[in-house]
Amino acid sequence: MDYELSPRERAWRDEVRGFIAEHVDERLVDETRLRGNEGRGPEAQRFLDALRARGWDRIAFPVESGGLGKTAVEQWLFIDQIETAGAPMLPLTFTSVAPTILRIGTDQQRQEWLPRIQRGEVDFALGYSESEAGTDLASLRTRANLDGDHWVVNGQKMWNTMAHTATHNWLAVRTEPDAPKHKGISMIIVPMDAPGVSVQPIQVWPGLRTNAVFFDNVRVPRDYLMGERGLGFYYAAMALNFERLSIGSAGMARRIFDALVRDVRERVVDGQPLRENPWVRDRLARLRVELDAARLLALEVAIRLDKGEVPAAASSMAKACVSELAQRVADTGCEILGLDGQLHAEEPGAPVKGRLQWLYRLSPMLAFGGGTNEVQRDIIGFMGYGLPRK
Amino acid sequence: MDYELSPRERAWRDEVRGFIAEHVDERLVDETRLRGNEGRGPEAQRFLDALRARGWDRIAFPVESGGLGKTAVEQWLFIDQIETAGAPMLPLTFTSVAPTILRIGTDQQRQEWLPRIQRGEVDFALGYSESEAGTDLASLRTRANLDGDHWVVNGQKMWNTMAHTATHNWLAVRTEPDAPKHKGISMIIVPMDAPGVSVQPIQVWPGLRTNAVFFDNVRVPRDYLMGERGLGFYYAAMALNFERLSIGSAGMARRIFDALVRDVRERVVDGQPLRENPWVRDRLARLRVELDAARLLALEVAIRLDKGEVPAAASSMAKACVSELAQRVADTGCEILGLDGQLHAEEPGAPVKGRLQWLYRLSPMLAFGGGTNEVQRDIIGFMGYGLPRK
Amino acid sequence: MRLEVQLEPTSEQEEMRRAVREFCTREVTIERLLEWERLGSGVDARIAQAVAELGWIGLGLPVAKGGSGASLLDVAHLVEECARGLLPRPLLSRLRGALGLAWLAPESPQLAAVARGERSVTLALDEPDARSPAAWRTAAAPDGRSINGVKGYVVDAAAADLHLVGLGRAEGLSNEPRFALIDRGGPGVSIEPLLAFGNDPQAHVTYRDAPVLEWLDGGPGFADWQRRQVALALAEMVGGMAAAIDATLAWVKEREQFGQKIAIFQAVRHQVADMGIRFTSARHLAWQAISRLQSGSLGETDFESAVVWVGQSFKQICWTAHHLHGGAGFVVEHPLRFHSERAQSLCIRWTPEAPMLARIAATMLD
Amino acid sequence: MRLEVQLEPTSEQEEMRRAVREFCTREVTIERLLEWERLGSGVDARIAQAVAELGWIGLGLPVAKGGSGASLLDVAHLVEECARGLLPRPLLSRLRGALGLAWLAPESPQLAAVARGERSVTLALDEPDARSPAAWRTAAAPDGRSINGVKGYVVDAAAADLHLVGLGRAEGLSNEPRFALIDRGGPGVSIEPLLAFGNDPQAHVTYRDAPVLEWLDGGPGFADWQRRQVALALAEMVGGMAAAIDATLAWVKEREQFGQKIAIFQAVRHQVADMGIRFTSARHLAWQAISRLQSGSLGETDFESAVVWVGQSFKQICWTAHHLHGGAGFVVEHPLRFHSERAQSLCIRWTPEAPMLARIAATMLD
Repeated sequence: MDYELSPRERAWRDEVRGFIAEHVDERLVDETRLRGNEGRGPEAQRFLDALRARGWDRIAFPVESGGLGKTAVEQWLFIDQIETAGAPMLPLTFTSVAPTILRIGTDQQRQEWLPRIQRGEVDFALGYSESEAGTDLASLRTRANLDGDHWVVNGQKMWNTMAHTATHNWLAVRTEPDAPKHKGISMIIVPMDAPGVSVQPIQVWPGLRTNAVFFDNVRVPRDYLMGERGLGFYYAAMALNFERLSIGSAGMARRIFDALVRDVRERVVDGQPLRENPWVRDRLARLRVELDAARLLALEVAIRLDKGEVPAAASSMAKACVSELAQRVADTGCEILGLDGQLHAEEPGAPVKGRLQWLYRLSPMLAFGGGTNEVQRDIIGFMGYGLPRK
Repeated sequence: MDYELSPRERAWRDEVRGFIAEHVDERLVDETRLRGNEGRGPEAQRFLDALRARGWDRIAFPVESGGLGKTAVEQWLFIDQIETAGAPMLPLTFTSVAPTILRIGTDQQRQEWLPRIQRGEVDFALGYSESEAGTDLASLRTRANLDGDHWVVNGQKMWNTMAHTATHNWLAVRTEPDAPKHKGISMIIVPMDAPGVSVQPIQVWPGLRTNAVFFDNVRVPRDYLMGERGLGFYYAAMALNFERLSIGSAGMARRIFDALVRDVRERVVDGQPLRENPWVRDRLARLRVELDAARLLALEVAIRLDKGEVPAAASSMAKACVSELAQRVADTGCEILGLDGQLHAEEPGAPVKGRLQWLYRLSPMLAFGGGTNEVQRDIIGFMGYGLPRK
Repeated sequence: MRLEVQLEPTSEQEEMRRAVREFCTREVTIERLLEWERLGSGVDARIAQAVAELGWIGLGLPVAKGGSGASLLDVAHLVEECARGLLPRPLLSRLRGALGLAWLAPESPQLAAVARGERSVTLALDEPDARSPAAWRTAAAPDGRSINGVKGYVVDAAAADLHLVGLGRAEGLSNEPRFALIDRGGPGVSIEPLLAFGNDPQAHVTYRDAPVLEWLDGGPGFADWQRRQVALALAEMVGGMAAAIDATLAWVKEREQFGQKIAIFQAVRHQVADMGIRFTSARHLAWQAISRLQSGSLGETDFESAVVWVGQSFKQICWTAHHLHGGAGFVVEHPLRFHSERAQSLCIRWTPEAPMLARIAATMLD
Repeated sequence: MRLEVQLEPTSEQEEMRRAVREFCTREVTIERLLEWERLGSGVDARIAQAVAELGWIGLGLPVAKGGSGASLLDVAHLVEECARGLLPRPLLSRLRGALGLAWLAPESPQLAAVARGERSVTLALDEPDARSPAAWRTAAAPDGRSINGVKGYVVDAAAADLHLVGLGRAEGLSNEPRFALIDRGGPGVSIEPLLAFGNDPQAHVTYRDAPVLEWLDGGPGFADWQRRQVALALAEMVGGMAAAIDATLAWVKEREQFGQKIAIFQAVRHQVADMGIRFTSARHLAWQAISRLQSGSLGETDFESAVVWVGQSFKQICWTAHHLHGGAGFVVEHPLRFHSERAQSLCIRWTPEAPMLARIAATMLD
């Protein structure tokens, strides 16, 4: 693999591959694709149970906390293999929330939440964005006021994906209204079945569901506020750091591209094999070059994480690059498949299982979501190259 | 031609074509190419004389001022034909300075300067830029102070192209040091042979010469200041308006592209006709599409001028589009010609007369010169789409 | 005429445009678009009726048949504005079908009913695995009165009364494609609806000894017929681009992030500028191609360049529009995604770049 | 090893890099570059001597011949840094020539003198109208001791003592190219210098019964030999990109327009970011290809993707660098334009994208 893996890394990759060969089949891949954000189906639950049986849900945990102590490169190998196989990713509950609780929670909080997460009793949605606070997280308005031993939460979250299937919400709320914008935010856990929580579905273009979630005088115990008051903005950044490995991964684009290539190999149009068409050959070759390039940006993120860096510029590069590349894959792919490429996943015989037109609809979100690519490029300039802010 | 020319326009275009067929030959084209900024050679002088004999030096002048009263579309047709033929463009003296003097000069100034321009006795360099005032013209520092009946000019101009062959400099200078930046500038004429003017050559990458010009207590008569004091910034904008037709013209890029296509038709590499190479076919076809598109942006500028608009957004679109397209033509063209494409114009047998590698070197200037493309895009946003400035 | 054809429509054209804008603003609401999407038919009977009564479907049909005898240019103005207002795609398909029939057979006895809006036509051209007319396999049956074959991705197939079916050359009296007009409700026509992207109802249609109402020759004008069909798509695409840009301008002037309108950010402004450059040049190429197609004065690559540039630009502009809208433009209730679906769907069907680039290369190099 | 090969060179490699940086800062001044350009030879004897004495030309030559026996990776580190510091191109050509000889014939009796810097080698591969080895026509004379043919665009032809000339297969004992080593100063060699772009002296060379010092077989390893030559170009290009970015960063942090550093403008910042994305990904692909080439573990498209991406990125980065520098970077005295010339010149010779894209397509589709 890339830049020659170490023997330990190679063994790990082979172990992951073996696991995938054993546990990922077409039924799982189809279920994953067709379910979208509608929660785990039986196949995904089986897969997750198998992962858990190996302790791989704690892949990002240090050994002393019962984890596998995998390096970032090893985690990236894991993500890359899962994405390439089209299996469901590990939920953010395991990869983002749990490692954050591990680091910021009190002993009591860790004892309360981590075992429940591990047993699969708790599943989080991540509630950061609001309609007026998208990329500009620090402007959020949902607030929590202390009332005796309880926090009372009021406000509204947008793009609260999985809120309708999760048991709990990992919520960024304003607890210190008088502090400067960045310093007034805390992270709090809100059970989705708490009185006053209501979920309103939002359907988005690629056929996925997300949610607006309303909090109307929702009371949660005082120690559901995680870590310290007013540090929520930094905790969210920490959680983001755990996500960096997957944000910039080209795995999904590559999987769809590879499937497209396989389709083109067999496709005949107007009596001619499509693979002989010079335009098709050129466009696919160029995309392959870009995919090869993008992949290594993700690897750099992993390597920098292993060095103890916060690879802000590197992960911004990977994110901006991969999201825009996904759009080109979709765009060209649709044109290559022609009329057949319009077919939805549900239509039998849809080439590449309808993935190209789906990616065409999904790809804008990859670029504006998770911090718009404008913000990513600002970060590259500021953090990567030390450009002045004013 | 484009969107069906009117009979009058068609007749004019045919007249221009006839003139070109008669007066433009390979010697003139070669001289034009090889001279660069080194002033008119004998062929160019002959060509200019022929243009003058028809009164075409006053193509942009209204009929009542002895001009041809051509519409902007007709002027654009003229420019397009000249550029496509590879003949020398009309000097800015005729197309930018003279029309400006006509509009802003006093009767006396017009009587003094316009006939001399027409007789070819006066040839201007345009002195706007300074090292610290490039795109940001309003920051210029060269100053002129009134001393009795004379202005005393001190300072330095950069990128003062043609200063070493011109008889006079059309200079933007600060005359009102206490006025706001934009309002303190005037336009003044400085004879190049006035004591205190010195010219220092600057060689730039594409093998062209430009100049730094120094003014050390240069005295010029009081009425060499053209129009009103303090309005120079607006006069420069007016002069620019006269240049809009040529700034966004895709004629040169198209001429080089067409020559490249002719070369490719004949070229054989490794025993195979190059025109059969699918990569070459695809790249040339795409460039042709873009050239076709860019051409119409220039036509829009002309049409808007004829409607009496100041087509700032349209000409910014044409300029940004054409300059970046020229770079792609050069880049792809060099790669298509391969090793042969490296040959300089002076080398016999240089394909496309060495124009591709020259355009590769020239094209950055097209994008940063004449107002950087960033400024052009700002103008499109502000003036074309009414985006807020703050 | 020149550029004014585009920058300054005639007063009749402007009048027509205004009527379309008003109609679409009033009748084509987002709620209805969602409802029509749910229906699967993409349109309901009431709006279809209303559009037919306005005479839009018959605009380009011969006066003798009750149409308005309008030019391709007039129709393009209509289509651009309809697309801008997101008029349901089946209606644009019917307009396209009516013109397709009229261009082949201005004397067709069916046209009067089509002009009155009583009957509608759709085009059945592409076949599974065969996009080029030379590869079509649908053909006349041995009896010479019916046809056999399968057509793919036929838009509005289940609702259109008449199918204008392209036949393969193989069976051919002529070397140009021949067409058969088929009654959708007649025997031997079976329609298999498809779940497809693009917000227009599509189906595979099998014709099994389906009786032919009329035979029509493509004749030597067939290439021109094809170009005119593509020209309608160009007008649609220009309308869609204009709408995507309008929506984006309104949004970036309104939306705030980090304490200011996002239009203040230079990166946003420059993306708007790039949308503008592409839109302006694409619109010019489209209108140049349409007006020259009408006047029979197409230059070397006028048509092909327009097809490539318009087709790619529409997709690109939609993508930037989505990007600048962020989540707000991504919900199914936002009109933008209808334009984006049309961008890709129109491109796939009418403006794939590969064959045009090949033709441009051949023009220059062969 | 992995990415550290690039992010963290070994201490020897770092040492070497530091030495190169210091040397270039001291010796390769802009005044000298301009002077060497005027000379036409691209370099003078003093600097050539100095570089030879530092052992850089012989770095990758066998120890038995007096070289350092360094790996391709070590040499790539050297080359990257040399390119970054604008070391004259003829010297890089001599390094390339020395390695080209050593990779073909590690036992060649000429290598010792080459390692000592007493003799220099250049590659004579391309012919007018023939870039693929299969199309080369230069061939052994009937006497079997000399060659006949014309080679085009030979770099440093007039100064290099030895020409390593690629021969056509036509005459072939073998199916892989064969090479002849020719004494530049010997009979039958005539050199016609060319006015060419790229700041490296080039010439057409005619060999007329030119006596052969050594015959060398390309053998089955010839494809690998070619890839290694390209790998050296990749390292050069990465060095040039790094220099162009460094210069641009320094400039945008310094230059003021409209009352502020231009780095403050978001459009400038984003262009820097895009340069960074391309540079980072190109550098990774280059180093991945080089290290896997060395270890013999090249994956499916590792090499081809690196060639395409690096070649195109260098040109793109230079263009953006020029754009952001404006006039200041456009004068002949600015180092940037040397990098930009190398970008195009290297791309034309070593990394044209067309054949690589064709190979990638074949790998995926055939």
